[in-house]
Amino acid sequence: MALNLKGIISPYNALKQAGRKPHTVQYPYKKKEAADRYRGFHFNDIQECIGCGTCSTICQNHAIDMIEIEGLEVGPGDSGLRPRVDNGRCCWCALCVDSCPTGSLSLTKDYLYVSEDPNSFLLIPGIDNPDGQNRKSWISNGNSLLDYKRIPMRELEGQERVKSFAEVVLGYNEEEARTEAARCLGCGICTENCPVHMHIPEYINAIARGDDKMAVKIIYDNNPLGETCGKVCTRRCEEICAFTKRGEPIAIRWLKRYATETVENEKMIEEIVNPTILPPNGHSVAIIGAGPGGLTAAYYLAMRGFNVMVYEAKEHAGGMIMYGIPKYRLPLDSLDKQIEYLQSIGVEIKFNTKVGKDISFDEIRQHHEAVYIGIGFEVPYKLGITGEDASGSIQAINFLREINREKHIEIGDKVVVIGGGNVAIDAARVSRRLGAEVTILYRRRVEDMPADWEEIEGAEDEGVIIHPQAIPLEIITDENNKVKAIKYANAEMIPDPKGGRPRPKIIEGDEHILEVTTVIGAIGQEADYSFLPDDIKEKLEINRGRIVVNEDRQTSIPWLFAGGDIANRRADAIGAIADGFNAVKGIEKFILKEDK
Amino acid sequence: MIYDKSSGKIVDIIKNYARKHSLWIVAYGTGCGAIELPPTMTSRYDAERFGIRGSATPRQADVLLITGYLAVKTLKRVIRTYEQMQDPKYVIGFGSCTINGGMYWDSYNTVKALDRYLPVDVYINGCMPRPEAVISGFIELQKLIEAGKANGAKKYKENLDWYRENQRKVIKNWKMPDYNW
Amino acid sequence: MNINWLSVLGIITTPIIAFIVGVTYGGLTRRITARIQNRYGPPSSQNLLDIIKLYSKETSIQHGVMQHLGPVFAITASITTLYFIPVIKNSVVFTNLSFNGDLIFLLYIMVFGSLGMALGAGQTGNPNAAIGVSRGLSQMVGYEIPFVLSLVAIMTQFHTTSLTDLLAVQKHFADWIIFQSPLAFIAGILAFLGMMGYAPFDVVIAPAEIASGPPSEFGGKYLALMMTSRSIFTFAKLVLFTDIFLGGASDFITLIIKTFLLYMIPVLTGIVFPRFRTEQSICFFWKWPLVFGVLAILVVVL
Amino acid sequence: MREKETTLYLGPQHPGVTGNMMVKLKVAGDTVVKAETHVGYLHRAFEKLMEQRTWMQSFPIVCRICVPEPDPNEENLARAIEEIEGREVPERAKYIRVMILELSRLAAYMLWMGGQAGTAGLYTVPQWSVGDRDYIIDLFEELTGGRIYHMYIWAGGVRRDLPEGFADKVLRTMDYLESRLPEYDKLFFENAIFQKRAKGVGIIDKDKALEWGVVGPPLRGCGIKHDVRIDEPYEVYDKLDFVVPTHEGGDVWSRAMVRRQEMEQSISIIRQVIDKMPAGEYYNKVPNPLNWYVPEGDAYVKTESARGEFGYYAVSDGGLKPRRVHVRGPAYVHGVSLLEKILVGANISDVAFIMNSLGVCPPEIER
Amino acid sequence: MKTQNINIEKEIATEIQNTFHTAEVNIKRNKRIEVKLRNDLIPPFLSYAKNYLTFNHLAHFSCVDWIEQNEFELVYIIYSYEKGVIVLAKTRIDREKAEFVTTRHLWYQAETYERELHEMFGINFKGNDRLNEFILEDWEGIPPYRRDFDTVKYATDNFYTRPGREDAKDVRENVTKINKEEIPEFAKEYSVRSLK
Repeated sequence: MALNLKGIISPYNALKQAGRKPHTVQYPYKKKEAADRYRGFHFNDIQECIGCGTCSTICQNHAIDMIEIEGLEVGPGDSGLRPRVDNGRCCWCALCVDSCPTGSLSLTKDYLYVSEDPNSFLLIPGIDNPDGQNRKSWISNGNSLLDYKRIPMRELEGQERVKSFAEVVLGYNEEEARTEAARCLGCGICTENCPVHMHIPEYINAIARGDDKMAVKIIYDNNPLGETCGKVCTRRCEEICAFTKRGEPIAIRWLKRYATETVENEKMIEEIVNPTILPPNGHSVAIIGAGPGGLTAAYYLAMRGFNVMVYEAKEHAGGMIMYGIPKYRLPLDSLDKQIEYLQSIGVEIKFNTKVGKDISFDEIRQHHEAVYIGIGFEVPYKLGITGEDASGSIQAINFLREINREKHIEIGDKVVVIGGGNVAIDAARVSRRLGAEVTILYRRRVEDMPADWEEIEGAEDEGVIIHPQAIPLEIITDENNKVKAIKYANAEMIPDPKGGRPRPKIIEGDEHILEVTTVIGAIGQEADYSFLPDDIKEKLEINRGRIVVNEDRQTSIPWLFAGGDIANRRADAIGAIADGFNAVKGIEKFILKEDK
Repeated sequence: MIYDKSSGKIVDIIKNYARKHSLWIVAYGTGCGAIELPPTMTSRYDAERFGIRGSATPRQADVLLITGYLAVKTLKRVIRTYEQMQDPKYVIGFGSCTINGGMYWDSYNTVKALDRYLPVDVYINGCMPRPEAVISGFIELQKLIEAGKANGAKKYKENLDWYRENQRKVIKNWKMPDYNW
Repeated sequence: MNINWLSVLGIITTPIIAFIVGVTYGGLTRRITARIQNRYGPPSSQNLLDIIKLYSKETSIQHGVMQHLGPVFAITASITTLYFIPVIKNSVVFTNLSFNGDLIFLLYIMVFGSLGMALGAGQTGNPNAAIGVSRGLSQMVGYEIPFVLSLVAIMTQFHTTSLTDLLAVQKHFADWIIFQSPLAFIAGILAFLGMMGYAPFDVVIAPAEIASGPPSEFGGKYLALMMTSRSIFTFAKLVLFTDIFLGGASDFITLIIKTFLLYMIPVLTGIVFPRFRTEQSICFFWKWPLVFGVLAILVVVL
Repeated sequence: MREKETTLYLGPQHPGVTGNMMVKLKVAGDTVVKAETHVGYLHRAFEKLMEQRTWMQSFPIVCRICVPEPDPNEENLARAIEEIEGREVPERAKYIRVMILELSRLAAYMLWMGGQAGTAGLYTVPQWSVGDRDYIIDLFEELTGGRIYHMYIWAGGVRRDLPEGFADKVLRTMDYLESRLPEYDKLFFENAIFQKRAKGVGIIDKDKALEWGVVGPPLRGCGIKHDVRIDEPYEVYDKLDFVVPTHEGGDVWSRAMVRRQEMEQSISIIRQVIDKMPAGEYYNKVPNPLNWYVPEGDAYVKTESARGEFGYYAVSDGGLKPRRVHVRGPAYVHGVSLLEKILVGANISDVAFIMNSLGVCPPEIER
Repeated sequence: MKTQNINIEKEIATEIQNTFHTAEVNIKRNKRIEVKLRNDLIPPFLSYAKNYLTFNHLAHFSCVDWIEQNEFELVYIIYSYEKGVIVLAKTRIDREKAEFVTTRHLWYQAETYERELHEMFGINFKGNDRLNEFILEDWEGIPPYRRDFDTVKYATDNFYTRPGREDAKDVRENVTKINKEEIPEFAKEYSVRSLK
């Protein structure tokens, strides 16, 4: 094959390139900046990071370790750990960044690290490279792998709700629950805020895997009233969910609700939970008050072989969750199911037995080796304004109790509820269901209301008018001593010079009168310790109306344990359950140690 | 044989200067890092500016670039290649996998820590390291050479037994001539 | 015996000058190549640094006596070749050992180095080296024939076998043999391409095929020796061709200019062409250069 | 006289082989009598590792299967998952995917050109083409954050939207590359010696090509017009206007010409894609990667890579992790059975040359 | 998926069904047909598909380890350039006595696939005389791609990993420790993050 001449001449064209300026990047004399998205070394905003460890989990190279950092201030919702990257493992795929729930982790434009020491490739992002803050390149804004939006809960329409006491929240269906559960990262940070430290990541993971029964079993491990909590828990866990920094937390409560609701009756609960009940150990414990705390204590004591007797003053178990929570939040059959299950494994409840009246405290003490008091706060605070005793001025707690007993209470068509807690909102929403127009008067701002946000929103949806910064001055009565109107003054918020929360101050002269038929007071309750014998009362350490207890919920009297509202400040069911649960450990320790 | 700069002999200074500016890489793409070598060696980053160039056979080379993970099967050849190289010789660990296994940390067929098997003078971080990083690695190596600190080969000779033990542990069938050159 | 001290000086300095020029040319080549390849390339002193480094390396390869002798043969051949080429025209110092009939001698001595290398490389036992050697020898056969033909044409034309005489012939610019015998020049320069070993005739060391060919097993000082030899030999060949075709040089500046320009021919060709396979390159040499060589002789004879 | 046979080991440490592999040659004189491919030097057990990782975690590792062109791997895994799950991909993402696939094809061809010329001894071409390829790499860096490993295409779409002004940059780069092509032609493709080297070397039998499993440019170099992009159009290839070049001959030269013409086609496709790219979403979010259960099923997907049909066979057992992902790289056939066949009778000088023309990429063979 | 024209697929499926009565033919989507066969029918089927149905391109040959059923599933993926359809021919073989026949006579490159499956799964292909070492070198023990081979364990046992990372903590465990939470045994499986 002969060579063609063109093919010999034309290559020499290349020599022309000698005149061109070389396009060489003259590194290191001239540097080329990495691209705006370059995936270089990690940077972690130490303050933003909550140590959830998702980066460490998602890393397929096992390159990220969670380690303790000296001198790190750890707030709530923070595991106290921070990621450390082994650059001898990392592949800079940035999966960790894209799955960081808080967005604290990012990659930077820096990529240069050369060393003769192979052990020097461990990097604590953010601490070893604080200047990375300004070199961030790969961030997960809006491109995250995670879903920051929770599956919305289906509810009855506001107008529909006020027509009856039907349950407002409809619950997740299976698909919604699986999807919502799948959002969970399983870090377990939330358990820190749960008083009873329920195994939240475990049961959510079980739901995500489609194993609802296992989820129920895990829930019942330290909470016998899971379904109640699934409906009405104050869910402090969700406040510190890893997702809260940038989005909506996992619907932990609704998932618990979903899992427990899949169980139809107490037989099935027993089947699923399949508790190991120890043989009777011959010890006996009394529990005063069948509230959530008392029932919890009773359940776990019974499982541990104790002979448990619960004394309940009313005709139904459940305490506040029975009488204080309206039925549109917690239907009766749901509660019955749970209580029947407790009874079925050996919890004995003596109804209509008020200690101090039907049976003396001393008698209880004689029959039992330890006593757990969980009587709750039953006595409402008085408003302390004139006209409070008039007919038509009632207390929310009593009002709710009577309504839950399905008794009829005449409240007329214009109701004012005073207070901003959950009880106040419950009273207001119940009143709406009875057909009244409802106004809530609250001393402070809406954002200061201790009630749950969802509750406040729910109330507003149902047409409850919330009037914040309004301080009631006087209840005006008519000649029959019946409530006619309420006089209140608007208030302004005065910042606290000590740095506490602002205080309301009445604006002089800004007074209004609102015509009402009923005034419902809901500014708090306290306990009634009158049933306790004097000698015990003397020995018992009581601080601001609450019994002082130690970690095991043991009072200053060793055989006496206490929990619930009378011992903690949380004023919710899960707090009481935690007290009951912990008291079991205390009681066990106390009695069995005595044994030895 | 390492010539300490502090010896002050003019010969040593010249030798180290020449060594520093003439680094021949044995052309052995042991892993995926080999893909960043063409850009490094060609017109865009032009490593030849530093006297870095490829060399076809280990006999002529100064630098063994371990471009990433080493499969056990390759390790055997790499050891052979390394031992054929003439003193002074240097090893550069290129990429994360040479440091602690990288993304193949759980693979049954790659060794994780290169310095157990070969004396590494410089590690370059990255997966994979950019050409700039590769050049930085060489600059670091040059600094070490000038300071007379790049003494991996000496370390290898002195601790040959230890290296052999590690090598034999992963290479099941050791059919290689012993290190005698 | 009457020792010509100036000649001794020449004998001592010529290889050194040759080495320095050769090495610098090598460095410059790399820079020029780099510019054509859109980059900056190494400093011109790079080849020198490479050689110094190679000399400073430990050499502990044992493959037998011939392996040691190979590079030594090569450098001996290079220097010897150089000695028989008058570097500067009419200069007492740099005329060296040129004698009557040295062209014939050169033809042989130039091959000597390659043969030495071949023996050395052959002993290393590396198949790549063996293949490289066989390729080198085959290709040598290829380009030697047109080279010889070209020389024969010139020798016939000017009735001399002495380089000095040839130089004497080319007194003026127009007397250069390139103009007097262009066909011989073409045959010669094509052979020269092959002799220099740049692409397309670099099949001997073809890295992608046989690692680096004959020197595969040579490292450190051996390679340094070979590179030194190569530098000197390059210079020798350049001077030889300058002397034969371009009228030689009467001072160093002319020498540098002429040799450099001549050197650029294989270098630039090497930049833009891939390599021939062995049989293709032999085929090439036995085609056009051969034709030109024969034509040159015919022109002279007729 | 029968020449003495010697054994020649080409690799694994050898500048001529493409990557870390070895070809054991039995040579008589200059002619190969028997060739045997030895691989495994790069075996990292990707398929085993994927079984240890979740579906999402598999993405960073599949792109390591083939370094010169990692995107078909990501594309394949993404499409396999999408097929098993029935997940829809937004239209914009499809266009972006095609763009990045073509860019990577172009980058791979640039690298191939360097390799092909390098094995032929023309070292100026790799200096140019690898340098020019770097401009494409720069684009990748800007788009995906990584130069070599992009981790960009994943199930449900792509990872990030195009950065601002990116389309213009791509077009400018394409203009530049197009302006360079004639220079490559003059230096390389029109080069008489290259043509002399390439023509009639490494011939694949046209009649046997299909049966032997030859794919991609080598197949089209036999004059057989098959390309996954037209046989089974994926993403938006059916909406784009391009031709699939073929060349008769089946030798190194025709394979080179096919690739050379495909480079032009790729540039044209990239321009069309940028022109037609719709606005909108680029990612159809998958569930939380820690809890991403892919339903039971299997899928075989294929993509036309620069070297030919790149297939993935993925099986899910309904769990978090793949049951099995089996990779079929074009080099699997080209590098072992085909190479062993067509090397017989070749000159040793041409071994690396032929290997390069087939696009043998060992990490694809052993993974 | 959009509604697709699957006429040609139906034709092929019917033809296969008519020839191989015991085959389980199933059109997965357009251009994909799944054929499940008894393992002794695979060679005749492949030969039939190649010679009569123009499926002359062996795109892939794979194996899936269904360890729970103690079976290997062999998947031949064959393609017809003419029809543009892929057939996935599947069969199951016993995992303990993993043996099958070679298809090298049909497709030359099947040899390579068989070599790999032999090495990685330990399947013996009768009739293939080149089942030698392919990817691995001096491998001892069970073939590595079998699911009962634990690569993490192998890697930890055989290879040295750099120390210095022992202070790593598990977030869940750390939180549990702070809270004094006791996770019951049965729940632990769910708390270990499934990826670690």
